[in-house]
Amino acid sequence: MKNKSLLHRFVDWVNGDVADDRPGNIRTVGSLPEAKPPKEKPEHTDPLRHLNRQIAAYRVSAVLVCVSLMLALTYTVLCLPTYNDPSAPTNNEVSQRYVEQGMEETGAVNTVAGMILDYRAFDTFGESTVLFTATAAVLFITLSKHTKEWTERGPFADSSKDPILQVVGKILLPMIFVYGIYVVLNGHLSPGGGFSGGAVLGGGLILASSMFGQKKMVRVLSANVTTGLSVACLLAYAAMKGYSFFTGANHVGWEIPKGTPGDILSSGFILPLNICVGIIVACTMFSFYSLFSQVEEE
Amino acid sequence: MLDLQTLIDMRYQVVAVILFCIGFATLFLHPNLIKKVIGLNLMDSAVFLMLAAVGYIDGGKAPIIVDGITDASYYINPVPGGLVLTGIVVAVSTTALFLALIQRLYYMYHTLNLDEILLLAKRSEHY
Amino acid sequence: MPFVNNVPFFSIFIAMLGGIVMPLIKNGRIALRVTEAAAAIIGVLSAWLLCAVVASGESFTYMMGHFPAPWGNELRAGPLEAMMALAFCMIMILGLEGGRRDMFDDISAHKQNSYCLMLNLLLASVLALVYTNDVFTAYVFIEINAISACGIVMARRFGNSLVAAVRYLVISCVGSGLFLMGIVLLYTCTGQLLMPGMDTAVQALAASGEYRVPLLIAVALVAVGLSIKSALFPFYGWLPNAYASATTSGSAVQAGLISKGYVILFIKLIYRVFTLEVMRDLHILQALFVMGLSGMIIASIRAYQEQSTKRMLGFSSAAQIAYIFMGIGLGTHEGMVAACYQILAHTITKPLLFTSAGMLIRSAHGSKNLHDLRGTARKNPLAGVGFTIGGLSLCGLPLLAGFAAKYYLGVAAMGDPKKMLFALLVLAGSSVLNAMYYLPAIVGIWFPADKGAAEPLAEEREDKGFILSTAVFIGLNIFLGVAIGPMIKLIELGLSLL
Amino acid sequence: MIYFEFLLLIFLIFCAVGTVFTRNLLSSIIVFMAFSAIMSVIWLLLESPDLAITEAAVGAGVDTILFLVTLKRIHALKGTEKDEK
Repeated sequence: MKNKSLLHRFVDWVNGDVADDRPGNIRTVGSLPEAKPPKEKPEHTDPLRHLNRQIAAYRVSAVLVCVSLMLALTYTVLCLPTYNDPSAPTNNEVSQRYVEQGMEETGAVNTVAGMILDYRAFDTFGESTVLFTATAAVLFITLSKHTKEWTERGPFADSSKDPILQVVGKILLPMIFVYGIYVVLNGHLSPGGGFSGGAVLGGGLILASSMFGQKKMVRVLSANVTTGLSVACLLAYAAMKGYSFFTGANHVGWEIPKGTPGDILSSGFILPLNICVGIIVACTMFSFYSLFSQVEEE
Repeated sequence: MLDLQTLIDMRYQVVAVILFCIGFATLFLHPNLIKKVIGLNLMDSAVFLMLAAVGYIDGGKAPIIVDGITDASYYINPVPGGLVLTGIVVAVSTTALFLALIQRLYYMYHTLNLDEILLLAKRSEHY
Repeated sequence: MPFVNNVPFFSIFIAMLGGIVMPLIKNGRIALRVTEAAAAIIGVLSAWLLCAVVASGESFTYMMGHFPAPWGNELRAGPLEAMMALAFCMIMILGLEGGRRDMFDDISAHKQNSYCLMLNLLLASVLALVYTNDVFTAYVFIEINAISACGIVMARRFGNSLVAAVRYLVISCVGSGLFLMGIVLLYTCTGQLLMPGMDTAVQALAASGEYRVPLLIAVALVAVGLSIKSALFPFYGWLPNAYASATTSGSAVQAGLISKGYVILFIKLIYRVFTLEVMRDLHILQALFVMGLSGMIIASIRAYQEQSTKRMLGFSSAAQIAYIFMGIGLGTHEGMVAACYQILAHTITKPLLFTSAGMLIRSAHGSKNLHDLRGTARKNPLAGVGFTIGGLSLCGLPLLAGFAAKYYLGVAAMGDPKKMLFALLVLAGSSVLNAMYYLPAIVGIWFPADKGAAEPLAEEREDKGFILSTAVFIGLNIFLGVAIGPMIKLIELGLSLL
Repeated sequence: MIYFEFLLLIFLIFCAVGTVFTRNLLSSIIVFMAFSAIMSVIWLLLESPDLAITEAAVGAGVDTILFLVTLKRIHALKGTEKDEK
């Protein structure tokens, strides 16, 4: 082999003809499998042992990381501005303006609603998109050709025979829906808003689904309907917020009338936005549930 | 500085840190996937608790303007509340995705133990 | 305000709307066309924005709504942001075109629109990370990014891709949890969420020494969270499987977009909030430097030992990301410029490698193993050329993008006498390792194992999208390798205007 | 009032530890639900009624249901359900 030219030796190396017994040094492009029969067996078991070792190392390092993180964070927390301190850095001009001028600038009595749907509305748009993305991803995992049959025949298909569920459900269901709708519609006046109310409504839909069974529920709210509703509401959200971002940034004017703070029809876009968000959240929660109970067995 | 009074004053933050570390360790260390999801939720709740405790001022009211009083010192800080609201929704989406993945994985490997799943996946790669 | 300033807002919104309407489009081919059209529109807009900001020589902030900095959300754009947005859109289109055939084969028909939805939202989230001026917005979009990336990883729904997806999800939840904790601590000590207000507060805290420990921990948590997300050395375990189990276009888009978005956010945070001095003072840059150096070597060694083509490329990506963090860790302005150049170089090189490898794997009848790829370049010469150019670029052949990036990293390392020796040694060692796994692979794909048999040439009909994308990728690679001077000037301008 | 706060916080930690260390997944999830319920009372104490509503509906409601459905799907496959009957 010594008298070969450099190029030839390189070609040999690529072809795996060079004798190289060091473990782990298997250049796969070159190493023709039949050239090294004795290596076949350890090659199959090695990765597993390697993985086991990797898992053990991961354990040990993770314990160390957790302990040090805990110590560091506890120490950090004790150095932070004290709890309940009115002069802490967070109580600055930002929160002051939200509280003091929030009502006239956004028209919302509930400052938190004014903040998340007007001052920092882009975050909230992102958040609704997170929900939408998660639904799409869950749909992605669970969707298959058998989904429809499964809804018809699966363990959640028929209405429950449980008398407790039926009786309690019949009492609770109207109350839950009324409460959820109230929370959504009064988001700018009282605690709550699209997210809270939507979650309540979603919980109500789930209860209804377990009472009446999925076969009936799907006739009203199939996956297509929930997706369509979410898409429509997100588009409406995007249109409204896009309008207000565009006009705000370009200083065009064309403001939306704010109405009298405290009235149900006030505070510009916040009421429709809350309704949109509420529908998105309710649809998402319900479709999580119905998709989860649809995953078919293979 | 590590006296009882500080610990009492900072009770929310200290509890939040403890919860954060419990959640973090569970997410990192527990081989069971369902426990990992619970750990994730604990971790997120801890961060939210910490955030909300930052905005609280003793005697402050919930930031809903009543009777036209618009004095900032009368209410608590509204910013953390809004952020936590966003965070909760993000956490529930991640949880749902995680659980859907777990169901799929269970149908494939018939176990919830991530280490076993990794071993099985590795094996199927090699044979 | 000139109308061009609306471009960042339009870019993010077009990408998001593209994602939102996807469920309404049932046909995968139309969905793909819409995705590409959205990316193309954003690309054109970004190019326009780039010209405008370079001409005006200043960056600008864009109010998202009616309220200015400390109260409302804001976007901010300058030359660097516009350039990155342009690069990302190009990678998106080219990666999708290059991997189109694999996409239609790998993903079942009724899921192709969901796959495109994930791609659109991924692009939107990366754009938002690039443009945002608000750390909490960054957190929300990091989550969108994680979920949609997870969707892309599991698109093929084999056992292994689900395992890869769940691992990716666990790791990215850890990363975003730490990042969130970091910004909560930062908010606690500064009371600000927007970068402009936060930076003055951080400077004041650093100068007065008040809350030093919380500041240190907060910056460290943000740094660790973002480096977990972008797969820096000790945290790169998820990356090879995630890249390997996605379909070709998914791997290409992931390699080009995901980790780069986080790195750019990190660079923005360093420049706009923490500043290099504070970071150096808190010893975080040094830690990043060490992690970068170890990653350059160890990830390369893992790539060298790897048998599967796509996993090898994944480990190689981890090594290239370590290069970027090494550049950041130098802690000098030159280091940052070099890191940005490395981002651009890797962003255009790795998708080329992935799409070419995807084509070669097709020629090898779907075998992922490296030694089954022998001679496949003869069957599909263009893919072979693409793989060769990409591999040589990462090995550091002059006139290609990878060489320019490495050269600038070396030059930047010279600026710091203490770190120079380590940086140069590791750079050389890592380049040798790169050559050790790319060169045999390149030689292997051109020479069949049984030397005599001439394989019949391409049996498939020509894939115009692949030809186009490979040609553009190669052109870009050579452009970045040749037009070093102007690009460096552009990056310097961008960094100074961050 | 501060004693009530302490009670809740200690309970919170107990629930967190319990939910992690319980071997039975079903009980673990029920304990997690209790955790969320306590959390929503704490939100009320911190004067954040918005969060209290959301946490009660999402944490104690929808999250728990999702966990339980997942468990049901998994147990259904194992056949433990039949054993119980």
